[in-house]
Amino acid sequence: MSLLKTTDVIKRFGGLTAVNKMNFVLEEGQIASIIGPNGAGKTTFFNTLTGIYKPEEGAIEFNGHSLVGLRPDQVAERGIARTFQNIRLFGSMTVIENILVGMHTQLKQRGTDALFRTKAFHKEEAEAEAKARELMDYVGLKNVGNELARNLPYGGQRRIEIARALAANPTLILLDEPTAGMNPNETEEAIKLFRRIRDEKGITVLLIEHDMRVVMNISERISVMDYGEKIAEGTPAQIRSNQRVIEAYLGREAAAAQA
Amino acid sequence: SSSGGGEAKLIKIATQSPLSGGQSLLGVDIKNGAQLALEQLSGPLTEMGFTVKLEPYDDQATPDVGVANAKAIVADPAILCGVGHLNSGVMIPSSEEYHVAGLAFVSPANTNPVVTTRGYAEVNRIVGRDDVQAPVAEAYAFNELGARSVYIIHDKTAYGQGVAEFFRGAAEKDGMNVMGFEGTEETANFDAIITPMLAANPDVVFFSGIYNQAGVFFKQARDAGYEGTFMGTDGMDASGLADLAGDALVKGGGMVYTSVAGPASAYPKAAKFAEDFKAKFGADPQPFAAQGYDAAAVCLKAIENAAKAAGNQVPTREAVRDAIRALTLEGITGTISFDSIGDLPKAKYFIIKVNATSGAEWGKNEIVAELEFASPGMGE
Amino acid sequence: MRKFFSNLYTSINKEPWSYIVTFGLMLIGSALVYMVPRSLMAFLVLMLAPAALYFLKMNNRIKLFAGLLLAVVILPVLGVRNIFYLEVIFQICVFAALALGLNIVIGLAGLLDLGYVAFYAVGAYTWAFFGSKQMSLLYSVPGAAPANAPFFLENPDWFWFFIFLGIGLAALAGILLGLPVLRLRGDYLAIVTLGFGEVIRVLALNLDKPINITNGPQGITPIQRPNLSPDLLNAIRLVLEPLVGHSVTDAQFYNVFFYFLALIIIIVAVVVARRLEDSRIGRAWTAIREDETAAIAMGIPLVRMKLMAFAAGASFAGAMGVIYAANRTFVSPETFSFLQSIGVLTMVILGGLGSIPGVIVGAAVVVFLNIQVLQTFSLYLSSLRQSDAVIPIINFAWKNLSTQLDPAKYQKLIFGVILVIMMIFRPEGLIPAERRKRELVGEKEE
Amino acid sequence: MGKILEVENVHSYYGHIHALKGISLYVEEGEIVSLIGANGAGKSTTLRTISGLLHPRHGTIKLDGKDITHLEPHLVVAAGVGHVPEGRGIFPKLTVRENLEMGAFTIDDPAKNAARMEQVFELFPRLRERIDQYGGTLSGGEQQMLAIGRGLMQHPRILMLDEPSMGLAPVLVELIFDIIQKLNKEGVTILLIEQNAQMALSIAHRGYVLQTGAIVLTDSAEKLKKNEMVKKTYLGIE
Amino acid sequence: MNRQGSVMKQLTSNPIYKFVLFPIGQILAFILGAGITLSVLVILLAYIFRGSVSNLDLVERTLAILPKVLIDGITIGFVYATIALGYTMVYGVLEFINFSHSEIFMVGGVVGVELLRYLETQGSLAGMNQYVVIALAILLGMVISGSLAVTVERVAYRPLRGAPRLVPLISAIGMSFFLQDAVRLILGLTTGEFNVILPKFGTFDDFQVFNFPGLAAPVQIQNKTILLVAVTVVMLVGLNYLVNGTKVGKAIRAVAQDRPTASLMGINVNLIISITFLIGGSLGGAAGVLFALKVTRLDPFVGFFPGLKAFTAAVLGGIGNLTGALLGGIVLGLLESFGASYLGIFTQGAFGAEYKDILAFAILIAILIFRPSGLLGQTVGQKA
Ligand SMILES: Nc1ncnc2c1ncn2[C@@H]1O[C@H](COP(=O)(O)OP(=O)(O)OP(=O)(O)O)[C@@H](O)[C@H]1O
Ligand SMILES: Nc1ncnc2c1ncn2[C@@H]1O[C@H](COP(=O)(O)OP(=O)(O)OP(=O)(O)O)[C@@H](O)[C@H]1O
Ligand SMILES: [Mg+2]
Ligand SMILES: [Mg+2]
Repeated sequence: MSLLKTTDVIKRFGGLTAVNKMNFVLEEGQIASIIGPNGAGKTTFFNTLTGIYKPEEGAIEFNGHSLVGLRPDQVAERGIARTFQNIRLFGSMTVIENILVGMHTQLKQRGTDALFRTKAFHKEEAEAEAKARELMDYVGLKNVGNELARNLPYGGQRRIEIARALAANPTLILLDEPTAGMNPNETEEAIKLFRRIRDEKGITVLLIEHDMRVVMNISERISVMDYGEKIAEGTPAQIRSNQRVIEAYLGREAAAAQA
Repeated sequence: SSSGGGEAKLIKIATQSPLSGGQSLLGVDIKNGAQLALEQLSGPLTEMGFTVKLEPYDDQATPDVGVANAKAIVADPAILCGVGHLNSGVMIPSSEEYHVAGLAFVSPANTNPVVTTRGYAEVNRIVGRDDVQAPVAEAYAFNELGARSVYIIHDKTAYGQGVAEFFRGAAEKDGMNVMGFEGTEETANFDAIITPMLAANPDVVFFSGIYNQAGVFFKQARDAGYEGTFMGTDGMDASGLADLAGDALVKGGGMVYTSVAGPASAYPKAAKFAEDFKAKFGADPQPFAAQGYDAAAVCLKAIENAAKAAGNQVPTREAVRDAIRALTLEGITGTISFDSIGDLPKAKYFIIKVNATSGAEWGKNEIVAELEFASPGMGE
Repeated sequence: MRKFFSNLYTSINKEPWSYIVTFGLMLIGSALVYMVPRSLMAFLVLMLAPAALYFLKMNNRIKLFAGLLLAVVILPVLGVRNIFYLEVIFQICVFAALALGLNIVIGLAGLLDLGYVAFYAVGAYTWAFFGSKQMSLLYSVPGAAPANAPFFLENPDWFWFFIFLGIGLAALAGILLGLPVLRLRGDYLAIVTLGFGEVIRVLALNLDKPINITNGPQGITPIQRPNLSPDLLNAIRLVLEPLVGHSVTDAQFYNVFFYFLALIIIIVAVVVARRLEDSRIGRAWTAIREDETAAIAMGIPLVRMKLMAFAAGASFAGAMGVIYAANRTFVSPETFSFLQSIGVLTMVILGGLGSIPGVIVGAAVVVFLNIQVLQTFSLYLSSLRQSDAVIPIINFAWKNLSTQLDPAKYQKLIFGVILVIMMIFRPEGLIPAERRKRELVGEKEE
Repeated sequence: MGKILEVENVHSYYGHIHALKGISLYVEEGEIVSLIGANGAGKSTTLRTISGLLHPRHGTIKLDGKDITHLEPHLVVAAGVGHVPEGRGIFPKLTVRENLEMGAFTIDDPAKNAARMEQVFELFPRLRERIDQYGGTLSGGEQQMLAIGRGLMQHPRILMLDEPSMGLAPVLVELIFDIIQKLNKEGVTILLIEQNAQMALSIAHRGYVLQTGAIVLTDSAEKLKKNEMVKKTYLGIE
Repeated sequence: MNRQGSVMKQLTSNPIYKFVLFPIGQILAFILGAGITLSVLVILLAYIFRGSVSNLDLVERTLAILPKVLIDGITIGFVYATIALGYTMVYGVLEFINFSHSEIFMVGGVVGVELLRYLETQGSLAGMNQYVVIALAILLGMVISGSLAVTVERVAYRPLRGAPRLVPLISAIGMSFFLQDAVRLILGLTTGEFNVILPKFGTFDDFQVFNFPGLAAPVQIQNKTILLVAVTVVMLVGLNYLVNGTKVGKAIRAVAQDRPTASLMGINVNLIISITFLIGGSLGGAAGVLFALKVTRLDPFVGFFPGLKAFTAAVLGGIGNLTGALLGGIVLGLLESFGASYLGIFTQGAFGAEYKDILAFAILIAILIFRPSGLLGQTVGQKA
């Protein structure tokens, strides 16, 4: 059974069909990418998966259960974590607090525990903080735990977002242009990080990217969208040589550079 | 608990009323009335070597502030007597403090029965009670005007609603048809109340509240075509009413109101008061300004009596408190004395017909009936 | 200027100065108030003591001891000597509790609530109804109550139970209000809560018919107070009366009693607010405030968390409402006007949105301004007017000041100006929340 | 050819954060100058300081020799400086057309504006397809196109671009760099920030390297491309 | 399909249609819609309760006052609407509740009435054309209130740009207290009291009588109501044009959405904000004079409740949307009027006019539940 499977998903905005009959399958443990021209519907597809938008038609199955009609928090609870194209951190919370918020679904404490500061509460908080620090290390953030998230530079904020998503202990992580605004060196490190997330934590990774160095480098499978539809799918090598993809998306030079 | 002494020979009288905010119109003039009294009547005390001062407190028409002020007042040993409040809602909790401290207060405006029915020795008032004033007005409407249907409107204050309820009770007893009973906090646009009222077309519209609300209502109701008689309570006793309502007061069935204080013609002193007041403060006195004056007069006289009894020493609060109850005084609003719970034993009620169409003509109003009623005491 | 103060602060914020200053203030303040009980300055000096206690570095045990000494011994003694101070402090406590509750709703969860006193009203009217004679007056016209009606509850000690009932009912009201409207954002929520506040007030004003539940504008009185054990009181008298210097009546004891009660509520409120803030729930609230979409994508159930904030905030107000009704033995709709809600909001923001010590200080400042500083100031001016004093240089006799310029009438004006000035010069509040402070220090951390 | 823009010893702060620690740079008329640097180096802050969104605490900024250090942004714009900001700054509740019109706010020449808009649509046909859609609902890349298009509508003499290729599909990245060169040929001076330093330096005349708020290196683009440190840190070439 | 589309497009881009006909059409549609809905509702209720209550003429009584109730509702609705326009203007740009707008409105009214009183003492009031007089009063109110609003912005709000959202709110509340008492002070010093009473002049109090076939009694509308409606509609049309059809309007909208970027477009943000306050304030001033004409008495505290209602109306209509503000006002006015007039009749006096606010707020909540951003507000969701 595949981890995620969508059948004929349609999402419209007024007259515009942003996602059109998307059939998409993701196997557990894969690293896969979605690429496509600007405005192809990639982000909208993510939003439909995570419950921010309700699809007009179609089915979404995750782990064998339907996600259609669930609220975003319920989707998150079922094990899908995400980052956003335009970074959305809790700017005036510290880095650690951001990650702790990511752990929301993982913590067992209830209001009464918090009020009476039970042993279990203290234990859980201590563990959570330790885990948060671990995650900071994991994504390569050092000594910024008490810094306000908004005061970090762009690259650092991207890392917090990933750490926050990981904190939810997800089965699947959705990354929307995670390396945008990073320089080549930072991108290099990010690629390594995505690999480790899959290899060490066993989390399935699905990402949207425009940086072909990332996409071609780590994807086991690439799906290409254009005008809401999936126009191609395959391994990096297949996609690189797909004429339609070259024309609509890669451009001659880029294709040449990658070849 | 507290005794006189403190600073040598200094005596203070406190006032508490709203000096800021929307109700300050009346509150300020209570204070001004008291101030005028102090200036005109503190002579005997000054001659005895006392310095008399007024301490005006602003209760902001809110119970919290009133109570806090009350505690500040009782904590000042120089204060021997007080004048206030405007709102029964502030008076009732504040007077708990006066009661504990044995500090006498004379209310110039609170007509809510509860103010005195608690039986506190410290609480007095020089105005009538809702449960008397209203039946007087009703009797006049039923017997003299021959009204058989009435529409009652009040201002949703303890005062206005209290009078209105008693009016309704009396009207129902007489078999009058009470066609409507509405409370409203509106001060500007009365359309929504006037429309059903017009449809019912009652013989009399009884408005219990304060003139600056009622005046606007009367004008709008007349403009809309109401032809019957307007009636009101002592809250209407202000020249401003005629400024606001203009000829709406004399058109159709005209307008009458009840009052505990007659107009100038009933009390020569009142005319002089109005003159002095205007000279000093630059404006006509509002309702309850004269009562403020009289309340302060009661305080001064009682302090004087108590001080004499104490051999020209600053008297105790308890002595002043008891002196008030023993007192009889010719005030500008009538003869003042108190029964065992602090009410006027017999209050005079006037029915006054309005002939004025502007504030300047307010003196043209005439007394059409003069009645005296005993206080109903502690309860039914 | 600013530099001078920060230098001063650093130089006294170390041993032994911190101890000397704090205890010095306590000692001098107490002595001053004891000797001149009506002096505003004396009281202000005394009030600096808790501030010093809070700000200066000292051994925590000693801090606790000093705090207890101040709250349990000094203030009650001085308060009984001058009952007004106890009232000031009681009101500060009442409003601080309200401000703490509102702070949860606005400061933590970011939901602008303009009708907060509605919950206070729920608490107050709950006890007012059951703790009075209102039950037997259900069918009588307001104002015409028979004086001999019995109290509904024979034993006023039910009061203790009603504190909890008040908490419960207020929280329930919070949830009922929240359910339909929490989908709304920002100012839409503000206007609906404002409406709700008005609805509760209008109900209090009008539910005297068809059945007389609230007694309308007349308000409900008398309301019972819990019993105080006479033996206990006599025992305390033995110690207290010599300290105070005069005999202490039962009524004065009640003042002390309510002061302690309010103090306890404040302490509970602070602890609850602190603990909630420092937990999964508090973090979820902050996250919602910062970015709802991101928060919900992290698995935070928006509606449930917001309802929780409403309920938690409301419950403090409910408890305080019950205590308030018993303290005043009277409630009427005037106490629950829209302006009160605005007042509490002002305290929260003036003190520092989201900051627990901040909102307490905010409450203290506003109460102080309202019932002491401005009052005293205008009394002073009005006594000038009654005296023969003359302004020296321009040779202007106070007596001739137009009565229209009577300062007593312009407290609100002054208050308004103070609000504007405070916001301009200290927009982050008197004691900004840690979060905001950190933001300002920024790079210095770690 | 003279110095159109001169920045001298500029210090900028965000509250207490000292973001620019004495930046000095200049741009000559007709040049393409590129700023490169790691995340948080202060590149965007430099542009914000030039356009007046942020006022420096010390230092001066001159345009054509005239001091513009303390001018408000709208006056800097009026003097001919265009700024396509980081994060795009799209007006979310204005349509695509209105957003573009905002770019030409200070230019009262309807015919010329219409012609410019037509040019923008030719460059980015996608924008024409979305012409009546609200800016806030565009996809990330579409917003980026819109931001650049709006910059073009401004007719600036000097155009400052903050990471214009971010979030764009590879075809469009090529296009953007073409556009920049074409504009430059038409006489527009360009100050460019790019993470894609390789491409930036290949079209630029000169470049500056920023590190934690200070300029650590400046040279012609050619030489910078060959500089070991630049190669290692910013071009990803070991 | 396509041709039709382009015809529509042509029509909608015609300024007369866009700024005059369309909004007026919307207002008419809403007045009719809300009026008819409510009327049908009360008539139905009257029939249902006819038998169950003692007075048998319930249906007749309901019908007898219905036209008047409708007119009352629309009148007060337009009063709210005029104030709401000013709120919405300022909210649209700064996204904050300008609490002191109530006072700016009050000042406009007071100034207008003082002018009339001055003319009266000069003896020239009676001799002048009533429309010239009222136009003068409105103009003066607009000038004073507009400049006051600009000053208030300068002093109390501008220093707070960039502070958290609630800070200017508190500053506005402070300003509101200040203005109330400042006006009281000035009035007190000059006239000795603070009631401001409109002198009687012209024929504004008279009624226009309309006879409709089928109605028992003629419908009467006061002249001042007609004036109020006319001026408000003119204000709306002008404003709509200004905001949506001019360059200044576009700048206002840009500043509202993103101040730094707006400044990068060459827009003088401070100037635009001042202009917005000027417009909002002068609308408030005009509203104040019209309000004074309607109710005949003002005092320094009179702005508070209408201000609150107007803000509610603005929210109901979809805050930031001008036509919405007007519609919100009308809907609120109608609800209040129906509530106040019929609650008492239907419940036999058990619940009366005093519950009108509760009814209005209940319906406000209901509307917001179904349209969380108001009647005409659109949700332009930021993308995730
Ligand atoms: N709320 C909305 N209303 C109307 N149209 C929308 C809305 N959201 C997205 N769209 C349109 O749907 C299309 C798909 O947008 P989406 O954000 O999914 O693109 P994308 O593939 O993520 O593009 P990019 O690579 O530029 O981020 C775009 O053309 C966009 O304009
Ligand atoms: N609004 C702000 N408040 C506080 N600090 C800020 C703010 N904006 C930027 N900073 C800080 O200023 C420094 C410079 O930031 P700037 O945005 O100029 O960097 P940059 O070189 O453009 O980086 P990037 O490549 O991430 O865009 C960084 O340390 C950043 O954290
Ligand atoms: Mg996208
Ligand atoms: Mg940058």
